[in-house]
Amino acid sequence: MAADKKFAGYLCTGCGIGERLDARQLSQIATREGKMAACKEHPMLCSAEGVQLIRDDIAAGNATHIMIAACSRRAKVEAFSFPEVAMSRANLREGVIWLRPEGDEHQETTQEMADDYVRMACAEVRFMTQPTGSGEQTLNRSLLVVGNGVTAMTSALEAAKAGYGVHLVCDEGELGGVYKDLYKRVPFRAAPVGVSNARTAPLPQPEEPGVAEMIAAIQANPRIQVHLNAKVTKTSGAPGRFSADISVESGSTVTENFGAIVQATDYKPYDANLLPEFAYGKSPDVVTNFELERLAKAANGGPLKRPSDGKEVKAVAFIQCAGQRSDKEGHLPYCSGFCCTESIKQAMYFKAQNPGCDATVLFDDLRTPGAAGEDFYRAGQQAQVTFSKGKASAVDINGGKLTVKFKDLILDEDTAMECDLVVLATGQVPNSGPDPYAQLAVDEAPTEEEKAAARKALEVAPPSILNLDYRQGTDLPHLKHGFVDSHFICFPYETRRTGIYAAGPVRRPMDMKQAIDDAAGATLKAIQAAENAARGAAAHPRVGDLSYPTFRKEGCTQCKRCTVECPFGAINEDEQRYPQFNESRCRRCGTCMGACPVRVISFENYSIDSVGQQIKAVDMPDEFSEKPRILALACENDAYPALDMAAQSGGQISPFARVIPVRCLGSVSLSWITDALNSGYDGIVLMGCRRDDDYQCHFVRGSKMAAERLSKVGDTLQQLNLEQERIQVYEVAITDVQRAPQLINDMAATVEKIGMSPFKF
Amino acid sequence: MTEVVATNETILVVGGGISGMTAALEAAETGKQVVLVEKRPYLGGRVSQLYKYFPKLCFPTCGLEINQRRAKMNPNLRVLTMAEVTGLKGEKGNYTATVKISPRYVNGNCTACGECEKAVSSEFDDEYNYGLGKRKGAYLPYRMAHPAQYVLDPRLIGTPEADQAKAACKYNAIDLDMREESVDFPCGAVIWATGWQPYDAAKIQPYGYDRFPNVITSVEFERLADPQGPTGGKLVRPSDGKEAKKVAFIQCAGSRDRNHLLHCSRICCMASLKQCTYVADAWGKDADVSVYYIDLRAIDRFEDFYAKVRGIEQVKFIKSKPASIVADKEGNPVVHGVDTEGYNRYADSFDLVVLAIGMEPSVDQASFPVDIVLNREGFIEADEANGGVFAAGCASDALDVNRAVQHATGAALRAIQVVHGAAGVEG
Amino acid sequence: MAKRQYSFYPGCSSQKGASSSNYLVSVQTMCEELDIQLNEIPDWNCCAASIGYAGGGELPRLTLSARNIALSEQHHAGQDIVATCAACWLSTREAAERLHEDQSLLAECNTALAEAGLKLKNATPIKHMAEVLVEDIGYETIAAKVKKPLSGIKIAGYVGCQTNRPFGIAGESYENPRYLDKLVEALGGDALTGYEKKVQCCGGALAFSEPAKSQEMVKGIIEAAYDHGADLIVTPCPVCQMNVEVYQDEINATYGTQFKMPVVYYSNLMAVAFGRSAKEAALNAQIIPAKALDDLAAK
Amino acid sequence: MSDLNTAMIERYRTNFLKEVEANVEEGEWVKMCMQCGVCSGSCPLGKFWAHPPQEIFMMIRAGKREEVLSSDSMWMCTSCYNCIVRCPRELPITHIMHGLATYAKRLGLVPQNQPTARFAQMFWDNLMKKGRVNELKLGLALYFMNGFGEGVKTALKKQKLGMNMMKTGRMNPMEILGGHAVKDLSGFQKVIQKAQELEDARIAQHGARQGA
Repeated sequence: MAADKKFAGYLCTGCGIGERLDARQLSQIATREGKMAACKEHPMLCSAEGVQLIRDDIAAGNATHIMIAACSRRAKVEAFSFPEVAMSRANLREGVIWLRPEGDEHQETTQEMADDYVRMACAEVRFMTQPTGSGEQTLNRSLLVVGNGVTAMTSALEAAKAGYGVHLVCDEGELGGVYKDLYKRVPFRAAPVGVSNARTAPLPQPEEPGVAEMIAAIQANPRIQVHLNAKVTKTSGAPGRFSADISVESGSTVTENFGAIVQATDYKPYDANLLPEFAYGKSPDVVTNFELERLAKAANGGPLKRPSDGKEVKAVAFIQCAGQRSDKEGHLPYCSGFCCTESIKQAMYFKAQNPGCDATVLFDDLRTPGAAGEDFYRAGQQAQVTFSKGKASAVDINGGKLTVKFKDLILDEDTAMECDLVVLATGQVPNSGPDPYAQLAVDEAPTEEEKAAARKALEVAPPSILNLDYRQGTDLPHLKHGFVDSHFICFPYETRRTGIYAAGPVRRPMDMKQAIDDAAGATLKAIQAAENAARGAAAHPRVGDLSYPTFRKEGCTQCKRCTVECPFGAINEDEQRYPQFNESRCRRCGTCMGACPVRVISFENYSIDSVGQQIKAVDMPDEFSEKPRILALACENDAYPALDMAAQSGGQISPFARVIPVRCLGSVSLSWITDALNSGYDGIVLMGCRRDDDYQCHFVRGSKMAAERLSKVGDTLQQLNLEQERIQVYEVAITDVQRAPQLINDMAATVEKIGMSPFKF
Repeated sequence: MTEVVATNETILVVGGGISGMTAALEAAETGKQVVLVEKRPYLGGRVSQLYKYFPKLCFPTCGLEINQRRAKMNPNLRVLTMAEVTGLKGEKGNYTATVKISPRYVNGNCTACGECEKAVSSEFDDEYNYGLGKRKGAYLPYRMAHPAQYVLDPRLIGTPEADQAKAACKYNAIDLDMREESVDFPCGAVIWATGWQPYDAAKIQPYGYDRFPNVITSVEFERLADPQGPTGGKLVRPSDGKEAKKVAFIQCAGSRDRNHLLHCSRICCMASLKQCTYVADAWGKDADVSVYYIDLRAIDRFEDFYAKVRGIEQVKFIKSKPASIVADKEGNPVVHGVDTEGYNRYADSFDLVVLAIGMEPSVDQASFPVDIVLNREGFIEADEANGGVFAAGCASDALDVNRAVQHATGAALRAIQVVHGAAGVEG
Repeated sequence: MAKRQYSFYPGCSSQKGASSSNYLVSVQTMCEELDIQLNEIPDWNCCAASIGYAGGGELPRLTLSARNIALSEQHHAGQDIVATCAACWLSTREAAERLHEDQSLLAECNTALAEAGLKLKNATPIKHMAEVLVEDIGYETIAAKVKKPLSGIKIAGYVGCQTNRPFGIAGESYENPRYLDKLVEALGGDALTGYEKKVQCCGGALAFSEPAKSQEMVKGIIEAAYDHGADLIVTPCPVCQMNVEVYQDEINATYGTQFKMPVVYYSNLMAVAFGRSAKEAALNAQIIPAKALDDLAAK
Repeated sequence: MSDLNTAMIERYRTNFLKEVEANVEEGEWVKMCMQCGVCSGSCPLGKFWAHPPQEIFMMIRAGKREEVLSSDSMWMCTSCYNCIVRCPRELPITHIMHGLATYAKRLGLVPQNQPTARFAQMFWDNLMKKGRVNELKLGLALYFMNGFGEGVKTALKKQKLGMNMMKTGRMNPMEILGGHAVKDLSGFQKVIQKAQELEDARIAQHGARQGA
């Protein structure tokens, strides 16, 4: 198709474009300068009729590359959808007439602005090819699920139910994981319809854990193959073509291929030995919530006995947040989210068996959210569990008894209670592998103590779980506290290793019910990744994008910038240290392209040229014209929509600005900057997303990488002896509707102050 | 007449809020045919009315932009707005849905150029701003609304203004003859994502929401804080426009209360912590914030955010469910109660009181068009008896956005399992 | 139209020569106008109000009310019990509900009643007169009977506690009940709907044992009425009426105030509005005369 | 200290909560308190309570038996029912307060000269005599509650009030001689007597109330 390119331009004169701008001139520019074979005008191009006009040209083979000059690329997307051809769009409505005031005094510059956008769109499309996928794609309807517990088992069962095959890798001798010893589980439901709101209403009680049933279902399922006492010793490939070595203790290893991977390795119980103040380890009658389940299981409905002397427990105290919600050395800073309901349940074990037994829960905030949660709190109260808002400070051993010292926060006094058994509600420690960026964290730590902390994390790094054969490390990157969670509130399954999804408590602390829901979600994403890989389509956020990065080998200097900077660790290196892009691992952000100092990396529809030529296409008035040119490179996810919305709400922008949307600031090549400066632009504004710990960059590190690269652009300016102010890099949010245009206008003001660039040729 | 192309392998998603959008998009991006039915004229639901998300304090419109792009680009997804499911017959793998579509009086020709809005004059309460502001009778519900297509308020129909609007449109986008219509189409599985609504604050009589203008709800406060909101983001109080520097947040307003909602609405604690930062950011040292709570439920990693807000010296936390609110002569709400940590009585006067209002399911138990297993709070429980109908997000429980999306993604899988069955992919 | 019949529980304080005997007089006048026939429960006893608990304890206290209900069921089968005193109504209705939800208590209670050959079925609705007016008669009917509208008379509706909580009048809120305001409006009066002390406690029986504490609260109740420019306060409860009216001298002495705020019953208002004489309206029993009503009655 | 008190201490040892659940009117609902404090904030005489209702519940849980039972807090209850209607967990707080007061009285732990306790007793005795309350005698008894001298003072102070009441026919001096009464007085007294016995028996022997 690229063989004989047919360029066609289309100009919409609706929405005031025709009234505000000289349409004939725009068409002429498209054909004469923009090299469009023709430029057809239509009073309402997005109408059925207008769209048909374009369709006919495509059908007739007269258009393989089309330039649409109309509204923003964010508008009328459904109407202007021609997947079979390459398309660029000149933003004349939001980008020009809505951002510029009417009136003769503005007419000339506004028209020039529109002229340039048409030139730029023509240039862009000339250097685009409609992508068709890499041809590397394969469909593999099989998932690798790693983990022992309820989360992993749920994932396996849900995948099988959807028609997928599963290899379930469990590193223990039996399935069940952390919930193996569960006696009962916290009820999944609230009271049903019809139950009154009276204090006497019957409420859900602790229920059968259902773990055994799950294991049976797994064993009975022909689609699921379980590997016990097994580890994943090597994972290579990409979505659609993952290959994993599964090795069992006995030493044998099998290699299997997968479409995608779910890591559901749950959590490790917190090590209570770190809580000497509560006499754990000193008295056998101080146990963790995990150990209590075993006692309950052993008692099996009979009296719960003290480990020390086997006497029936007559008084038990639960210490909530044991080693949690605390910044003490060795404690967990977070709340594990499941301990409140677990303790209520366990207190009810004692009450169910002997109502005379005193069961007291010492809590700070009792956290039982939702409908089921609050009903279960009530159920515990109905069972006459005592809830005291108090902070336990110590557990003393005196003879056969234990004394819990605590501050009663309600009665505001230091006090103590005697009991036979103390249960420590300890938390969840994510069972994740080593953070691939642990070393990076050390290097990037701003302060000394943060450096020290990072170094410590590096030292105590856990063993690998996935053993990824990736350039950027063996496991999923951590977000915080060792959890391999997504950073995005709206996208909990946004993963930094394409095709590999974390599920359950390894992602964030959660109870069993949420882990089961989470397993289903992660499994869907894994299935989706496999299906998309089969089509060669990108995963979130550039869903369905068929383009992929390629490079000119002869030009490559094997500098490895691309393999280092890829935010998703998608790029490996072959034996000669050339990049291997692993298309289906790629998220199409273009950070590699931006990173490449020799400009050899490009996408079919997004390349050094597709942007570079737009920059060059702009008509550059001479130094004395008093018409500076300001280049704005704006992130298409946030800054560009902000400018569109500014246009919608009557914002104004300097007529000298030329805005180009980029996939991510990380894709910005320094060559664009130098070219722009050399061709006489007077100022350059770069607008990317927030890049700190609360980063908003949808490609994780893209914006950060760009900022680092651009920090060196000062040298370039010096070489050209241009003022540093001529280039500004900003973090811009989608809500910066007033600010975004202002930043551009500020640059215009700066240029007015420091004068035009001498580089106008 | 609206045509809907569908088969028994189609997935019907009811509700176009964050949960419904997510379920629909995840299914469509897995290659399934999806019909998304939304009652409002636009997608995004309540999330589109939030200023910021906790705990990142990022902007919901950011994720919405991406989801809207996903929706625009995906050929597997069909969106019906101003539409409601009124009937659902059949069984798992083989349903027939009946959908009522209310007239928008604006067709797909609309370019959102805004001429009709300029042509009309009368104004109505702005639903998008919970009635805190006004909008025209021809309107784009909000700036980022998708579909980017205007709406004509039915109250305009039959008035000269309707004709003025029609006359102002160059693109034949305004069709005053549109009528309510009802369409039937098949589907194999249904994802019920009808979300939540704020509990009626007027029912919490001791707090006088119905009597004191300076007692407002947390959802209203979001609109006040939003620069796109009715006050341009200025934190001023309704009665007299006075700057709201001394602000009280009252937790469990309607939640955890046998007189109102029995359940814990989960989000309110975090929402108030987030809104504390709005006040602190707006007034700095002059901010004076009190949070009255029973249990501060900053669950799991949200604890980090709680710690962060506790670090703001202008914010104090009082463990107490306030007994009542009265207004003084200046219209300042005075909050009465007892601080249960040490039992100190208080009668604190504020510029503004924000009720951290509870979440209730937006579909009441009586009006489900299909038999479905509910709990006593009206949330849908996962149950075999629901056949091919699966809840997503807040239709299933009081959830924050992150959990709602998580839940909706799982719901997409369960729906896909059903249509795979219908398609014989399974086995 | 046939008269409505109720089994009537007047209560100790409304007996002749007792503190709210005027209440009974005006209620009888009111009922004549509204075609209501009150059949007094024969040989009723005291309900122990909300203060009897310490002497009696739970079961004896409940049994007091049980006896009244049993007598009513025996002599006025099928008639709803109606009380004019808030405390009487509350104790009786509360006892009925308690005995309904706790069958063992009911059994004990009947064992006790058997001593006097009584038995409690406990199936009789127990109403306050305000409920009868609002729910059985209705504002419209009442308005229709008005001969002398209370035009221009500013009236603060002081609902108090026990007709309002925990049971209250159907459709009313605990914090802002409007039934007195609606009654006043039905009678053509000027209801001070913004009166914020309408549900403030007056101290109840503690007016006797803790006078200072009680009077401090009563002061607030009267002050607020003055703030709203009230000519008088209207109440549905004998304890409220007594506590708010009769201690004004003492309050003035303690606080240096000059209170002289008339406090009347809704039945006083109605009797006057229905065109009956000051005597029939029992206005002569006001310690602080309700001049506005006296004048109207005299017209 | 009464025998019953000693017996109860013996029976429940450390667990005051159980004692309350078993012996105090509606005491079994103390367990439902979720410590929000709305009751304490809603009480009109709250500022006079040494321990507002929720604190009393917490003290019960903490086993502060003496402090609770000999406290005069629950005697401050005016029975306004604000706490009951606002309680999110449906605790019958007013009744529990009455119950605690009654129980404290049974055990002989009421603070000396607690005015409401004494007035409540007078009221009860008064109504027991005739089956109906005799306001005049009750009033006089009240005045003379703290001895004759005090009584005369109070009586004089209240003279105007009394005169007012008499003038308006709302107090009748003749009540001093007899006054209103139920006809079947003996039947009435037998019934209440019986109820008293049943309750005393119940508490004295097994303690546990049904439903507790």
